[in-house]
Amino acid sequence: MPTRPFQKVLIANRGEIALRIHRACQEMGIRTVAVHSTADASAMHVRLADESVCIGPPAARDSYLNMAALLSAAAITGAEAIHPGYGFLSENANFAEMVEAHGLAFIGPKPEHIRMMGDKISAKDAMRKLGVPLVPGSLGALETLEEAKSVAAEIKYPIIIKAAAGGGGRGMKVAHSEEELEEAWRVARTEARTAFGNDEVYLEKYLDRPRHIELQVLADTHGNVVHFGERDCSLQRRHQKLVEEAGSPALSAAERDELGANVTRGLRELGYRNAGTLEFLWQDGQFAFIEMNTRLQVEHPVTEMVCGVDLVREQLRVAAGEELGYTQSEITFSGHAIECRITAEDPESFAPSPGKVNTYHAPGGLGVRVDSALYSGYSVPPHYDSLVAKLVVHGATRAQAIARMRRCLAEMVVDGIKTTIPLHIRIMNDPQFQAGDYTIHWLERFVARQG
Amino acid sequence: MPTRPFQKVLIANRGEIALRIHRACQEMGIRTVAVHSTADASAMHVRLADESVCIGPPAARDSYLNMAALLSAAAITGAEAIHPGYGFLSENANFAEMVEAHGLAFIGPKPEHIRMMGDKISAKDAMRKLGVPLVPGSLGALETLEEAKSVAAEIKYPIIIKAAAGGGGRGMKVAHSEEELEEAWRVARTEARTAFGNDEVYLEKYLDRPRHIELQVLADTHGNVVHFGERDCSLQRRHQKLVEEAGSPALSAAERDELGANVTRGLRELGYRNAGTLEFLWQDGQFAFIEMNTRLQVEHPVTEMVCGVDLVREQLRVAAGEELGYTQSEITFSGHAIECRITAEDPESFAPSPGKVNTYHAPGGLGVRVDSALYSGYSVPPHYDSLVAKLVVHGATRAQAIARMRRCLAEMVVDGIKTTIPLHIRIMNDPQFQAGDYTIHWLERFVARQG
Amino acid sequence: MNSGITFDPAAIRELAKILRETDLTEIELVEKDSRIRVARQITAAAITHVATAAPMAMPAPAPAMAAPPISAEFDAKHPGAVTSPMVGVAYLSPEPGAAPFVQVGTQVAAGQTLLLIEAMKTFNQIKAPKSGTVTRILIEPGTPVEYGEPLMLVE
Amino acid sequence: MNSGITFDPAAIRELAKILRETDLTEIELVEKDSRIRVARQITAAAITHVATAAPMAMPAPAPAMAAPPISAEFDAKHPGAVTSPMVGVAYLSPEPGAAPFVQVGTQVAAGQTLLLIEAMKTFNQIKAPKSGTVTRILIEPGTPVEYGEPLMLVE
Repeated sequence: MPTRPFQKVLIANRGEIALRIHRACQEMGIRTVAVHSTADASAMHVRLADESVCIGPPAARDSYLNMAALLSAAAITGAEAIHPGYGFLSENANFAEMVEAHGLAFIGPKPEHIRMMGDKISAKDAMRKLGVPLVPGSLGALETLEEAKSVAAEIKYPIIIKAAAGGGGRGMKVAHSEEELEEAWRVARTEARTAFGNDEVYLEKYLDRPRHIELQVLADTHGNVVHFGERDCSLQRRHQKLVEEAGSPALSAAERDELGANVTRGLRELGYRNAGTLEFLWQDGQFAFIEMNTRLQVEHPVTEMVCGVDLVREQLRVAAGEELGYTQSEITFSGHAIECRITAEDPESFAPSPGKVNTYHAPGGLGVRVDSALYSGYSVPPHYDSLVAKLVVHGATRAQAIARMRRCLAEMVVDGIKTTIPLHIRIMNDPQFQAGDYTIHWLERFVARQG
Repeated sequence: MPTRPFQKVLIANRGEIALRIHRACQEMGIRTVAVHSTADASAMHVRLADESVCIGPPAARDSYLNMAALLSAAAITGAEAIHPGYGFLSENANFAEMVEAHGLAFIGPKPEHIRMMGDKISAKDAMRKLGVPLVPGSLGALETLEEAKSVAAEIKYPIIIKAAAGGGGRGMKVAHSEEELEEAWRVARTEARTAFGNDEVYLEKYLDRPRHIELQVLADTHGNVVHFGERDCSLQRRHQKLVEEAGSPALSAAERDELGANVTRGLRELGYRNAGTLEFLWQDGQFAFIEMNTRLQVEHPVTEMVCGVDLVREQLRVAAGEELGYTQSEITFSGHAIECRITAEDPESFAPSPGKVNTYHAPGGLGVRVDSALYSGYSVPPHYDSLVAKLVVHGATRAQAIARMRRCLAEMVVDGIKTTIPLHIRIMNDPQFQAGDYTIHWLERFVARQG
Repeated sequence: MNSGITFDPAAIRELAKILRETDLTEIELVEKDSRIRVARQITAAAITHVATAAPMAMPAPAPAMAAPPISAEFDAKHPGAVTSPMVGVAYLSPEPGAAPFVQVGTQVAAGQTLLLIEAMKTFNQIKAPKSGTVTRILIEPGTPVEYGEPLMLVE
Repeated sequence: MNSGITFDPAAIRELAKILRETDLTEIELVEKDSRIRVARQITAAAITHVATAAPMAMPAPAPAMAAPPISAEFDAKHPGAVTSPMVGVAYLSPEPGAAPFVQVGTQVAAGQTLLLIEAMKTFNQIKAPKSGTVTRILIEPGTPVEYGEPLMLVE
């Protein structure tokens, strides 16, 4: 592991995140190598990078997912490190291993941790051992109704009884109180026996209206681990996040601090390295670990806005062997930040809308950040993800951030293609959103209601 | 004075500051009235405002300086308050009086304070009485050389001896040490006697390499006065500021706090209202008051970036009668901010370059703010100030802010007209600038050296 | 020819003409050992589109005052337009209830008062810039007008 | 003439004239072993300026790798271009010091090895896509090449 800053970094990605990484490198005096498919020859990050290499045809499997091409590009340009961004090869443990086998730094976690977290079962096992909260419930099958009552009383209602051999919703019964438990217990066991020939059941907390809350962490190679608080990413459609906030309108500082202490202790024990995000479902004050993303996330800017940190800069420093240089107590949270993901899609049908952007005009002014690789005259290629801009605002309060986002959405111009700007305007104008009163189901219903 | 927020505000200005005020209003739920000359019919703030009124032909004296037109526009649109921005009528006490006489709120200081600070002599007298530091020296004429020596020893060398009846440089002699004082004293008196028939002289601290440092203040109508620290605006060409920083690379926090306490105490005594800026020359740890600007300044964003405050929002709140709601101790300073004023001028000859902007592309990403009324296809009219964009960056340190500014200047596109972007790039790349080693004379020499 | 290539200028011109007529960008002809290729960059179609895209894509100008004036449809550059020299409120008669200064069809002499505009409590007489007939009155009495707004047509 | 190429200035002038008159941007004539190609970038009309302003005003693309390849002047769409199917380092001979696979003027059969590209410690044979004559070698041995970069012309 080098102990001096990198001189040259290869950016193994495209679009706004490639530009984001380029900007961080340039501000640190690090030269950049952009790689691109033939479809991205005129992309913003290619235009701005110090060097560029065409690595393949438009199809991602032959270009951005082509490990040999990426490593060859690093070799012929003399890059010392590779930043994978998000998506593509960012959570590919084999790629991380190959990068390190070629004597280059992989700007991300160790391959074994990428692999561990890439498997949901091993990730949950690891988190359970490290003391990170999972969905509360009985650890194994329950023998008696009395046992079920006791566990349910401990984790609080509503609970759900599930067949140990189950799947597809059969053998699953919800109980909202102890009065309902006995019936649920009997019906679930009967269904389980009928369906699976096995009446073993277990019991879990039932999350009927959870929020998606995630925690941003960062670890150096000297045993220092910190967290930068939570993001609320409950506004999702088909598991795609649309709007993210830091902090969550639902979480208290005490809850965040407790979770953070728990998680950072666990990751220190694990020997985790670089940036990562632990995703949780949250309801009624309880967190349930879902998965860990061992990379930078799309929505990292909201965290940067409230914490005043440059997470990509920190990734680069940590990957070069530097110490964090600060402790958890020095990380403070100021105001509120919101990100709207603007995609090249029809705002009602969500049909993709690639093509030429005649005019691109970003909103400006106080508390506004735009991460976008668009420019006037650029053609959004049809081959990749539809994300074209991240509009991020910061305000002293959540209400001020929403007001700022509304005025920014009104100022922004992406002419020539359809975008989700109109949908974001509707979301920002919605009283429930404004009240912070939403769960992971809210957006699907909101979109259906509007359509 | 109303005690509820304004419903509708008329923006008596144009360009980026009109847009800045519009944005603050919109984020507060205040409707905006844009006024414009015929030359500005397609200006950004006119396009974005809730209502617009054409108030006259291109010449500013018939439009933006036309008090009757502005007041008529306020009357017919039902605006409750007028924000004057900077320049134009912003420091016109008569206009402020007329606005208030028409039952509207003037978003700025009381007319008597505008008038007081508009006259440099009365401003200095007021500041002396309030205990704000002026150029140190003998308050009146000196009788003897011994008296001169005593004053010089107190205020420290170098000093300058000036004829009481003087002007035009005659009767002025500099002494860098007590050894030089006697000769300077004699020569100055002789020159004064010869030139003015009066050998009375006085003595002042000689500032041969001062910095321009100014202090941002804000006062409500309930006796609360705070300051938001200093800006270093030493980089000037022909008294036009080009680059501003917050904080100053030369000032310590203790110096800032001491000056701030002094100034806020004085303004509280004066009963000052709304935003204002006290400009000082600073050298060797001493401040000398030059003048006070009784309005928002062009460079206010650097203060907003380090203090996390929205000064225009605060102006609007204070003008509506609200209390500040915070005290000096709650105002903290985080990181460093730099603003580059980008003007439509040839970067070498400074010849104006109005005309059509074919493509405008603002830089984006973390820690970047652009205040500009430009858009692709907009024509910069030849009738007004050449300022077309304020590029403002924030970084954890001054070095990081400079690095960020460099990458932003490289990303920015204003195609079709000449701008000072290339000059700003040269400034940011200069080792002396990077070391913070400059005075108010530095930029003139830098420009001459480059040309 | 010393390069061994001979060509028929008329044929090339004919190919160019076909290229224009058909919107093709390239034609290549190969015959035995010979090949002719003509190409043209199409810029015309894109030009109009991009050239106007910028201004059109920006937000439309804010409505002029609370209610868009009924004269919005008329261009201030109409040769007979009498435009407002100031911001204010327009009145068509010298006092409430009195007869209007002019009506559609009134013959007016240059300098004759057409209407009043109140600004800053002062009533300003707006006079006919030339002799002619009032063909259209574009404002309602008591409504606000902005600078340069067409008030009447005198033709 | 130093390169042994002779040409008819009058013919070229005539082609240029045709180019101007016809709005064409390119004319290519091939006859036996000879080829003439004339091209013109359209810059004249003011409209073109606006139309192309957007892309032109943006920063130019970053240089491809450390040293711009000498083939930059050649279009990968040249009908005879053999382009690189991968990122790597190009070699013209099977091992250091050995004779090159081909030289300018070599007649090659489709499928014949033209050069090697080393990527990931593997030497990949790049073969002639069609039979013909190697008319130009566009890369220097030992230099990096990117995907799609023209390596040789086989015509």
